[in-house]
Amino acid sequence: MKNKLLQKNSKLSELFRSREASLLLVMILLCALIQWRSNGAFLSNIVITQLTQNYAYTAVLAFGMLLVLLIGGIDISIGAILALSGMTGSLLMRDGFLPNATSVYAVSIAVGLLCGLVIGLIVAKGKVIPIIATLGMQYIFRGLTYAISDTKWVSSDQMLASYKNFAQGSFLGINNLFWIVIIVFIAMIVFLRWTSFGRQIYAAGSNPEAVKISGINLDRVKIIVYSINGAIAGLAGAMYTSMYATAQGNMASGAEMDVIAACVIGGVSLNGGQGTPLGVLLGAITIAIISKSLSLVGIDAFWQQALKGGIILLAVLVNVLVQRRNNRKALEGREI
Amino acid sequence: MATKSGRTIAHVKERSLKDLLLRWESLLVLIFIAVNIMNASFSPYYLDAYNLFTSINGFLVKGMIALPMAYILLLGDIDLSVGGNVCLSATVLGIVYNATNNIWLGIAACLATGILCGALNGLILTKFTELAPMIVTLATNILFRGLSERILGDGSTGGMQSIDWFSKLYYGRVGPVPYMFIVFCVMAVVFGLVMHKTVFGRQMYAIGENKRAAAYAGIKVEKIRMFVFTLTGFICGFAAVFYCACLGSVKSNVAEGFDLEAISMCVLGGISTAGGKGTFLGAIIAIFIIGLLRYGLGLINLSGQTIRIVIGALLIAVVLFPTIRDLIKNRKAKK
Amino acid sequence: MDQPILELRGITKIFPGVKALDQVQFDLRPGEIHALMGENGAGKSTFIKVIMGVHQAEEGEMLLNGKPVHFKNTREAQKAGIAAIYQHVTSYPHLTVAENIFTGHLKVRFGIVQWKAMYEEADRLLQELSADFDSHALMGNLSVAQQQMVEIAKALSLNAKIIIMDEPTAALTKRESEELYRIALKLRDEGVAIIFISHRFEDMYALASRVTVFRDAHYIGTYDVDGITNADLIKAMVGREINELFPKPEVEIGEEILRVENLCRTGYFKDVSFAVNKGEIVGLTGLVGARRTEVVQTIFGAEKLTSGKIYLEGKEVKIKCPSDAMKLGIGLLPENRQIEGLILDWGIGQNITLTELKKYVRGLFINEKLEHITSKDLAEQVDTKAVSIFDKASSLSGGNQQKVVVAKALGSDFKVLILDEPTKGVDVGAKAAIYEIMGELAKEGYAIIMISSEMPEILGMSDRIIVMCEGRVTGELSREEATQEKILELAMAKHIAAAEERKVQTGEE
Amino acid sequence: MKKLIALLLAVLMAFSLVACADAPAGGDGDVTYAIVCKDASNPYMSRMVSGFKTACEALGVKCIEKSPETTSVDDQITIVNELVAQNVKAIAIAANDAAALEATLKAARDKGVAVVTLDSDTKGSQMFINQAGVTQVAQVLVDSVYDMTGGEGEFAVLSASSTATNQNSWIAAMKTIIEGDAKYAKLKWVETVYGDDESQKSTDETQNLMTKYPNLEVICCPTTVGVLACAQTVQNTEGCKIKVAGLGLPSEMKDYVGDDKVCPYMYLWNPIDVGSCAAYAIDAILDGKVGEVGTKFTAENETEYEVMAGDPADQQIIVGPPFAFNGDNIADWATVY
Repeated sequence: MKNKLLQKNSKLSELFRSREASLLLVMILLCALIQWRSNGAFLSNIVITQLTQNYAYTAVLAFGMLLVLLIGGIDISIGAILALSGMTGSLLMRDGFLPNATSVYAVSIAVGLLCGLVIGLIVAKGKVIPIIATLGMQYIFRGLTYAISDTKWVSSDQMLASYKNFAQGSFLGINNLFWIVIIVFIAMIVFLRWTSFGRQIYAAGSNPEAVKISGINLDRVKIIVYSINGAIAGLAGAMYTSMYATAQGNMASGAEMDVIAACVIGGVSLNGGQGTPLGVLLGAITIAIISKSLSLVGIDAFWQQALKGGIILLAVLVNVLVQRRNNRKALEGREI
Repeated sequence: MATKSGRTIAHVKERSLKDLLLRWESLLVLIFIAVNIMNASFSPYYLDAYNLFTSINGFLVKGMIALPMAYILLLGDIDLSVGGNVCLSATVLGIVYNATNNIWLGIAACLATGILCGALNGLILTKFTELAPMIVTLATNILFRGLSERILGDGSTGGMQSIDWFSKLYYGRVGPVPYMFIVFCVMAVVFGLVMHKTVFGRQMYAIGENKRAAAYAGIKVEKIRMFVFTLTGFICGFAAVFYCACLGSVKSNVAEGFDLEAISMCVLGGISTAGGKGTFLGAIIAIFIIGLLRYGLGLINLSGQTIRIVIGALLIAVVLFPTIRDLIKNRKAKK
Repeated sequence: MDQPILELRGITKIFPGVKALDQVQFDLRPGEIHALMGENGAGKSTFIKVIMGVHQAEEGEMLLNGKPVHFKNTREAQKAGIAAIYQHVTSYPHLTVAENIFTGHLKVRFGIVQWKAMYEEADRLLQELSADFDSHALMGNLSVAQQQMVEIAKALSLNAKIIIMDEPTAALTKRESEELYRIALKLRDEGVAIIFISHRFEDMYALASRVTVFRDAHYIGTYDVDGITNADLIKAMVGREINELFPKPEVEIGEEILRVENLCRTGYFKDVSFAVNKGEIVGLTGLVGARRTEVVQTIFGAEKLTSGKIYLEGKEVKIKCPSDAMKLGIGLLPENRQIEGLILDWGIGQNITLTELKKYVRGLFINEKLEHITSKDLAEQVDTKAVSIFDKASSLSGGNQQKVVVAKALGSDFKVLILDEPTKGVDVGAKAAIYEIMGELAKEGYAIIMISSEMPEILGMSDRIIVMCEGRVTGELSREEATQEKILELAMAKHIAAAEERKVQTGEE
Repeated sequence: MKKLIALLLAVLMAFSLVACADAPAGGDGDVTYAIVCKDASNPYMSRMVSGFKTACEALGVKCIEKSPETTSVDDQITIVNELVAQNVKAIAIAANDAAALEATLKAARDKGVAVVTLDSDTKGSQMFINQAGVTQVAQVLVDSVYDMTGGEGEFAVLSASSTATNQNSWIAAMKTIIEGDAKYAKLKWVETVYGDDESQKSTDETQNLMTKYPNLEVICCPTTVGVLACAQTVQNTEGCKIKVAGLGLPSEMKDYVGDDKVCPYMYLWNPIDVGSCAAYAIDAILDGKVGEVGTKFTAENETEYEVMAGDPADQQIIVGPPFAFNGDNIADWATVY
């Protein structure tokens, strides 16, 4: 009985102690600092619009990565999948096979899905450790991107106007690309919280051994998760090419590292089972703010990279220290 | 002591040819031979010793880094910061040399930088054991490279090649054999012996398999991890010296992608990123498979992107090998 | 006689290189509790997994209500009304209790998970089981006993007609076990048939009407519990007779070796003091949550000490990590063998030599020949049931794994040996062997601390008994004065005090 | 097991056969010239290669094209070594570093391989096929900034990465020109930023320049990749009056160049000519037609080039002044390169 009361009371304080809350706090402090250093230029309508538009694809990728990390996997090939799917869509558009923007998006998503499926099969059926499987596939996907494009670009004038305009357009004052982020975000919440498959993903990451004997088909979960992640990377590929109105073989190389950093900052555990879409959204926004604002606040161009690395490191360390403090508090509160 | 059942336990391993053939290393040897046959038959230039050694020299800097990377992976850790470390160490070598005009000071500073960078990784990871090495070294990689960019700005540093002996570190040869190849071989033997024949090596295996059990067996897990990360840093600095001898000029984008390359070599060699598995011989063969395959495919002028696809496919095919092998074993067992 | 609700005939299951089950049979009548017994490695767990569809049998048939069935996976078995509670609790620590109960069969309407309905249903089930926690709690925060209760609630939520419990009492204290008996009997009275797997005879006597015995993957027989003697049953299980269960030799107790004073670890325990002498076996006992394991882990240096002093042979020592402790001569045989004691993927030889590798170094390198011979000797010394020292530790049964852990400790020069639940999950035959070894070690002059939850073991083996309750030492009993009742009273000291306090309070109101 | 091994070998063999089928046989007595680019995915470079290839065909020699994946100098060293091993007669290389290739190129020359550089020069090269003199490029860039600002105002430079040799030397030359002439005293160079030739980073940097400097009038991008991202960003920002100057490929920039567009005019030289000229220069070197400074050779379309002293290459030739693209001619040139 005592136990129950304790839990009810601590709901609110738990909310404050959650990783999301501490991250939000860090974000607000960061914004305030930047706002001050940039003489008030940062929190303007324009900069926020730019931020949401320019980092929309990173955020979308982070949601896909969330799923993969939840089941205890990792995917370092998403940058390559993005490039391959974005390039395929753009090439087909250039050659006139695709009549409208929707079909380009559809093709990119389909290609991404296929890439993800291959990875899922290798990981689930081939029993290959995810980081190795995606390391190998990354070479293949990136190589294919160059091969199908013959190392050429698809340039702005070869793209459909409707495709390019979509990325620049807005609805209800919010940029279309950010609408995609919002939609994926909500879809993720519903999917992970309210569908039984979503719960299976958490279960699979929380205790993969138990899953095997609880009637959940672990292989199926893995294959579907990697496929969804691939499809999301494909979506991001279309977002990227329509946003920048160009498709280049080397696009988004290294994006996976930013995305993983965003997830980890957002409280996703690399061991699986822990992490929420809200945390990931906040993590992605934090990374976007760091990348965007360093030059905005007038930091020397040559300092930026070092600072970015330092800030990511700091964010991760602070998170651990907060977590440790919470644990210690909890222990000290224990009656012996 | 206890009531004996008189049971005796065998202590000599039965060695069967079949087991030997089914080992990962055997597969690698086969691939290695196949790669060489293929290269030699498709390009008449492949077997020219001088050129062959030139090409080997080309991947040995990465190969050197793959040696401690094998240790890191064996421990169940990962280090994505080796590229940044080599870049920063090489930068420091150039800067110190140009400031003092003393190459020895430069080399000392370069090694010190490598050690410091590795120690930083080790310190963070052993003090904050709940952090994943992947994310920490990812951040330090950006940090190291960033520092190099800060130091060099839009310029570069160099001039070391004007010292004849320094340049020879990379370019010098005994007959057709480069000095660096000999250095690499010595390092490989030492690293291999330590990994397989010493207490330290066995302890690394134990940590990679099961950190808790290792600690309960009295192994100083965090001390060893700290040492291996620092060692990796030192080898990065050491490799950076040769790298400087090769390039003679350092910019802040050198050594990019060395991390994944070194990891690929180890993984192909059978050293799993999950820790505790694999042999050093495998890693060494894998270094040469990747390097020579690249060279052979380069000689027949395949484009870089095709080579990339071939290497990715090879990696996937080889890591699928155990699954396929078990599948066949099980089918036979059932019969 | 009733027609069996579940019947299995001629089941054979082969794993690569091993026959895990060889032509075994079993039948279960409606509304009965049927005990399944056998040594570790007899094939009980595999048998359960075959019933549940986790493994597919190579041969044999299974009849449910007289009709042949074949489950391809667990879900099909669950749909047919069979639920299993596995030996190692198979929960999801990051998820809530309710979700753990409903994993695999979440309440879903129009594709949407019905959280409210699930929490309500879960709370109802937990109330039925008189659980003291609610369904919103995180599984990871529960005790083992509470988690077990969640597993039972899960079986109930499936409306199972047949429930299989695999060693449910292994991790429970006596009181908790009794609570489990109550639930099991209640379920039986409601018409559920239960297959109950356990090592403990008391479980069998308290619950079962019939018992089936497996040995070495074979079916030995099925007996009425009332119609078979203890000795016959043991004989059936191990294939030989075991005369003396507690061969405690009389050892002259020598000078003090280890003494701890006022050990504290924030949030875990406080003011723990005791001493152990040469040749003495000190029993450390208490209920789950008494934090006995945490105390010895701290002494061993595996966890950080907040305050307190440790003396070894009269001198104060600082222990920061396990290797410090081992250098000083303190050895720990951890409770969780599979995770802390052994490297399962290694051969038993390498496991045995791991702690003292330096001994085998000649020149710069390990002399493998020497290592192999020594490890073989040590493994034989404790009579490990293995073919070769290259057998993987994971291929051994629990008891033999424990023997390997003991052999590992024998290879080092320890003065103090701490054995944490040395016979947990160990079958009867191996248990006797381990007691025998313990006795021998005491004779050789080791100071031994033995943690155990099993009353007979504590009473039978210890020279002195220290009882803990919720992080504090509540009493110390000599071998002579110790009885089951006294120990239990001390082990529950704080609970009793709390209950009295409550009484006083209500009285005042 | 045997089957498995056989299968693996067969797959490997098949792989190599396919590989072999694609590859041009490198030599067997034939004369082969090779061209090495900065990286695989740069359209400017591929135009240069096509010029080189056409010229090789006209000269009747075989041609190998090789590029590293990224602008890394390591990979270029590997590639040069591979080429030397195949006994190519000559290598034309767009160097990723001004010094790091020296030893490798020297070794190649010791083996009798003719080495020229194009696009980006490096130590160790015999001759640099200079697309346009550094000062010349810097001058037209400064002048277009001067013109677009109307003689006074703020401007910024968006470069590729801080390690891009060409860009760095042009920027340095621009500085010298502006500081050295009172005419440009009213131009205010507010900042140099690096877009790393990535779309996202270039876009960010462009946007940040707009935010930080509300009075900014011109952004000058001496990189064909950066200028594209910059122009696109400026065009997509409503009400932005900033003009974009720089070096760009007409085919990629078609949408943005014109009197009423974000980029009134921009400059570039013909990369096809640069590539072609490199092949003719090699031919002349191997024939011994050129040697001393002051000697001349003819390339495509009877164009005559005079050898000058080079730095850091031994010698250099300059292909031509930068060419201006504007609204009138952009559509025509877009089909060419």
